[in-house]
Amino acid sequence: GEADPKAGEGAGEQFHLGRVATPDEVAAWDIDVRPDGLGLPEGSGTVAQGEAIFDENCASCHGDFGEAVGRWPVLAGGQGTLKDDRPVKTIGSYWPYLSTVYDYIHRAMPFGNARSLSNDDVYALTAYVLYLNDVVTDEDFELSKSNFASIHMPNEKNFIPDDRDSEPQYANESEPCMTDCIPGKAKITMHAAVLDVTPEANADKKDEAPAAGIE
Amino acid sequence: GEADPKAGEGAGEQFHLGRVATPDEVAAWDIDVRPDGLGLPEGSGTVAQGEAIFDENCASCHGDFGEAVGRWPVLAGGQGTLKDDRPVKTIGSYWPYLSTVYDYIHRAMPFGNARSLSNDDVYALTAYVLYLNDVVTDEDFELSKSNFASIHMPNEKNFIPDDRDSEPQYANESEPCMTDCIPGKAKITMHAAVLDVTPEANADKKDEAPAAGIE
Amino acid sequence: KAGLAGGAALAASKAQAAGDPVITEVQDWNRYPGDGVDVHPYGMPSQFEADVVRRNVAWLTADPISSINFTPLHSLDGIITPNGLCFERHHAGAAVIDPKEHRLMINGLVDKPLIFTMEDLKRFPRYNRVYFLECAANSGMEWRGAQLNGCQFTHGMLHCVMYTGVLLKDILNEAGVKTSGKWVLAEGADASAMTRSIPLDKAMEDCMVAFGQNGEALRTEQGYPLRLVVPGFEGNMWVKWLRRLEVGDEPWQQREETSKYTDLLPNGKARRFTFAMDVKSVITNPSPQAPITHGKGRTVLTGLAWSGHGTIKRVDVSIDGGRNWHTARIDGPSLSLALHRFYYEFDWDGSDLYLQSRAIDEKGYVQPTKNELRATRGENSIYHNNGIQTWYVNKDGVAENVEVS
Amino acid sequence: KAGLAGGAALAASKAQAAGDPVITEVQDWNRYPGDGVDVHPYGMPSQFEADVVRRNVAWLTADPISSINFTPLHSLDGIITPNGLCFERHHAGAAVIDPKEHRLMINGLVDKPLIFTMEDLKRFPRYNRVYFLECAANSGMEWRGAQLNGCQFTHGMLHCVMYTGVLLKDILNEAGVKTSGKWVLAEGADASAMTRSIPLDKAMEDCMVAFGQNGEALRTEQGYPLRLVVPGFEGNMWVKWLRRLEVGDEPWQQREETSKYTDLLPNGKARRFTFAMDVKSVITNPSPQAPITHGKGRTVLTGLAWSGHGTIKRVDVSIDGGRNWHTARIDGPSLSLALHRFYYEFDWDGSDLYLQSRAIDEKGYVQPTKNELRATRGENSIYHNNGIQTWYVNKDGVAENVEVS
Ligand code: HEC
Ligand code: HEC
Ligand SMILES: [Ca+2]
Ligand SMILES: [Ca+2]
Ligand SMILES: [Ca+2]
Ligand SMILES: [Ca+2]
Ligand SMILES: [Ca+2]
Ligand SMILES: [Ca+2]
Ligand SMILES: [Co+2]
Ligand SMILES: [Co+2]
Repeated sequence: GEADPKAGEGAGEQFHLGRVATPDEVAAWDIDVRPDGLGLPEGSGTVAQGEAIFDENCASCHGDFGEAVGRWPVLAGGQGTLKDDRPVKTIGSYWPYLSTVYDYIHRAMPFGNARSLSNDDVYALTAYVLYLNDVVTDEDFELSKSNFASIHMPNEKNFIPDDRDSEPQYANESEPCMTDCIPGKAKITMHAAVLDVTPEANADKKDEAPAAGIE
Repeated sequence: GEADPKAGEGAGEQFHLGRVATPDEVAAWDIDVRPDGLGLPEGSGTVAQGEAIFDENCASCHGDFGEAVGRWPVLAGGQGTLKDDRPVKTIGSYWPYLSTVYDYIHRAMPFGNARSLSNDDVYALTAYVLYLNDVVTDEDFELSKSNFASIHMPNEKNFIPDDRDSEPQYANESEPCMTDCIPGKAKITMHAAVLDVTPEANADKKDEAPAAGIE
Repeated sequence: KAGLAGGAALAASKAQAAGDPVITEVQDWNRYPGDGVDVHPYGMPSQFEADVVRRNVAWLTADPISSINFTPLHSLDGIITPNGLCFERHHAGAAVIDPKEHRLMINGLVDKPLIFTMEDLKRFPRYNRVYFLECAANSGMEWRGAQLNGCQFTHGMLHCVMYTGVLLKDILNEAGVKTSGKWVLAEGADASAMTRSIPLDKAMEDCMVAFGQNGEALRTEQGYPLRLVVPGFEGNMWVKWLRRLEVGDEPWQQREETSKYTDLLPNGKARRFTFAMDVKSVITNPSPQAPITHGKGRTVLTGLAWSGHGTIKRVDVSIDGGRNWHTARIDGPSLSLALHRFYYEFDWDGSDLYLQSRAIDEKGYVQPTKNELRATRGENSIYHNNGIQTWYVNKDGVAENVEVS
Repeated sequence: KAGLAGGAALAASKAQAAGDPVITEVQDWNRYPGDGVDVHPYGMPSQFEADVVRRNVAWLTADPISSINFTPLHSLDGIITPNGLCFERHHAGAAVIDPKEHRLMINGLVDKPLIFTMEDLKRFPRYNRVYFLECAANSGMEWRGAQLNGCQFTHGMLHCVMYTGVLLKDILNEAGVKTSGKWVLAEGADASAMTRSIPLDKAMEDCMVAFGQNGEALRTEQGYPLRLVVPGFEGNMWVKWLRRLEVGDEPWQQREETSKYTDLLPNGKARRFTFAMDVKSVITNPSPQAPITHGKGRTVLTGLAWSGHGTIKRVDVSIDGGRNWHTARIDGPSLSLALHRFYYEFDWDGSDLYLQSRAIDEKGYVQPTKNELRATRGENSIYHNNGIQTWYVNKDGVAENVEVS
């Protein structure tokens, strides 16, 4: 009785369902931007314009310099920390492509009032975030559709494909040990109870600093 | 991965769980009564005693003569109707064993206050229900543990074992017809819409008489 | 407010765009956040699914505390019934029992009578099995002809969940069944103290004592904290709020196996101990509560099939009242004694439809027509009506419960 | 009142009986009726199960509208997660969308861009499949060592339901994918407008566009009315409130595949597009939130195992911190890319336990230790932590999240 979804009745067949999307409909939703510039709208904005919009709409969470207020995300800094015990991953220190900044601000920010920014606003904010991260240093720098693809992010080269299969625990296939695998009795090396960052029922422990966050 | 429950680890094994029940515990719950009299407690009650208890505790639903008030169950009558279009199945017309009457009243009646009757009460009520069904005719008849097994219900012989397998639709195995199985176009012989006993959202149609009940 | 001004300009231009405004205009749910993760510790269905509920039929019984409500089969898909929608049948309301105060007793023809707490029971080996449960009275109203307009009412005393529990065999073995033991009486702790006699062979074969359904604890309406699972057998035997199991040498002939759940035949005889549920199916969509609303063209017909004898081997569908049959596609896991989901996709030309489905199980039993059943059983059996159901669908897509010749 | 007097006499005699009073005295639920069938059109869990809820961790995020709550794995059994307990992860709260106003668009490298209503989508052939969904950040807190005391928090970004939906392949074919198409961007309609790039091969292999879970409609928190199902791949890719699919020749490098869901290694390099979830398991009972309360003797250890590479072939359990391993009993349906339930029953002698489980999947991948993972990946990866979990159980049965040497 288990039918294979790959071999279901009608596989490859057309069902004549749905209707053709109008150009305006596609334009309304197709706002994504790719590293090669595909999807970038017309428009432009300067660092200085971006600063004004940022101070008004963004700094309350992300801080005046992208340093973040409380636990809201950090947007700048952290360069050179990726090999540290506590790396600070920001647009400047980590993000491989600028297109992601434009795309994300446009679709999701400001948090609580998404899709409220014009294309020019987003160009200006993207320019300002570059400035906060020292990728551009000139307050008069203007980001636009035409110079967008020329900006490269410092960490772009450090992304590699999925090579988990080559790690020793997966690559060196062997029957796992069943008996007397480790000598001696088990010794506890670390207790969760010592850190005890476990949320208790009805307790708000926002102050306790966790040893690692979930992003 | 699919483990067979019949062949699970520990099948037939003892697990040393639970504890032995005390005699009083078993007595408290083991109130069932079988046709052969197993489980009948000491005690007795007469038709006349039963009538008094019935009028007080039962008649409000089942009627003074077991004829039922409204849609509550009928407890008497219906003899000779089992082959009718609308058979009336009661203790007198249908039930094969008297033990069931004792057992059920004791465990479940009066509805809303179960387990409130003494053993003598239940003997008396059982005697009275027999009387309402003309199985006994003497108001002074006393039902007790000792004469219980001597009472036989009129319809006992009409119960037969499950023989569905011998019905033609199951016994005459053959590949079901797939094409041109019935001549002509389908003709509707009966509409639910004509009877329309379907409950409507938020409509209370208690008054509509259904063509058949679910017991 | 540079940002917000820009937004207003954008919205204005979108309003003039050619297309569906739910696409060309930014919607509230695309702009403003919804509820956070601390708002619904136990989630409920969307407000837009408020019509997906169990329904009862007030005139069926004297009082809703000894009554039935029905699973909305026409609103569901797949083979799993959500816990909140499993039909209810109880004889003295749904008992509320603190699991700490619940006990299971084993007595009768055993080496030693035993008492288990819920914690004791959870120490036996546990198993997880998907089984359908059908009330023997499901479709009982239809013996005399088409009556209730909707598969929720004609077939909704049916559900299918994954049970978690222990084997009845394991706990009976713990007490030690004497060789004279042939039957097991199961008793509930509710105010109806429901009792049924189960053949010992069945008890030792595949019955479970379950405390879980679909991953979580049993629901109150399904016998929390403990119910008997009697796979493939009529729902009434699956005693809820299970508190006692007695081993005996004879069946008990209790009210639910004499007055009820016996099948009256036209000659005045009545079958008893008709435990297994017969091979059966029903088209859930289209159906009276779920008409075709999209007009002609591609149409998905779907339904459920099940049998108390194992898996479903095949389901055939007819759209012309049984003249011609098409083998449906059975989809999803095909598990023994569980619901099976079938689909039949076709291009509707807009003409009248007389929809029927016919299930065939692994033992080769073929679902009969209602008239085949009536020919041997008459119209007074109440229980075990597994006849083929017909829905008539007119040119507007409106569906109705009918019988056809 | 002959009847009631008799009852009082009975109750008095029972009170003096030798035994547990919950047995020897008639309890209220055995005497008085409970709620009728018209009281709960959509049922909820018993009041005695009030602690079986999703829980969030306030300090994890700045605000619960972009946060996580966790499935109470320690309170569940079997392989199905009840809909109300499936963990939530959303980035702008749970969007509430009227299905009549929801649309799915297909654009990009297709022959014709298309718009579907929900009703259109339900006319494609439907399928029902059970799949686990795990957030790639599940167990992410544990990279630096034992931190959260309970499998709800260490492993609870995990659920497994039966989806009902249509094949992504079927709707992409309807639009006609151009030969240059290699990736699909999936986009949500919520206020985070979540986007992820899915390889076209995966999209055509087994992805679904689902509108049902466990028989009923998708829940709001899971993307009602429509979500993407990407079997075996990290949960973030299963875009909720799905409104758009764009076919392209390159991945989009969106925020959730660059800033997030990339795995930072000790050399400063970061892996991207680490889609498949690795072979993994966890003991759910005993565990810190579910200690052993029955003392020595027969003990049921149970847990879950899963792999993004197919079925689970075997689970081994150690009670001595990995010195010796015992093959556990896998129970229930073993479905590809679904949770598997395992049990290990043993007689506890009351001494310290160091509990571990180790899953092996059908491709032969063996679940690694946390230290094996740290040796190659360091402690900054956040995602894809499938290391073996250790629970220490002391003589009183109290359990704790630990690491052992
Ligand atoms: C009310 C708080 C708030 C405001 C105001 C706000 N943000 Fe954010 N921002 C967030 C949160 C929360 C996230 C992370 C969301 C998530 O991951 O679910 C975020 C994420 C970001 C990110 C991605 C960070 C990363 O490392 O992935 C960028 C870039 C960003 N915001 C830019 C902006 C800009 C530009 C504005 C103003 C136009 C803005 N934000 C206004 C709360 C805010
Ligand atoms: C408040 C209404 C009510 C009262 C009072 C009541 N009953 Fe009942 N009785 C019922 C209902 C309802 C049923 C059916 C219960 C079910 O099937 O779930 C029933 C069933 C029965 C049956 C089985 C009928 C059958 O055909 O299966 C017997 C016998 C019976 N009652 C006897 C009694 C006796 C004796 C008393 C008094 C001591 C009593 N009843 C008081 C409502 C009542
Ligand atoms: Ca695009
Ligand atoms: Ca500033
Ligand atoms: Ca007995
Ligand atoms: Ca009288
Ligand atoms: Ca909170
Ligand atoms: Ca009512
Ligand atoms: Co039967
Ligand atoms: Co990943």
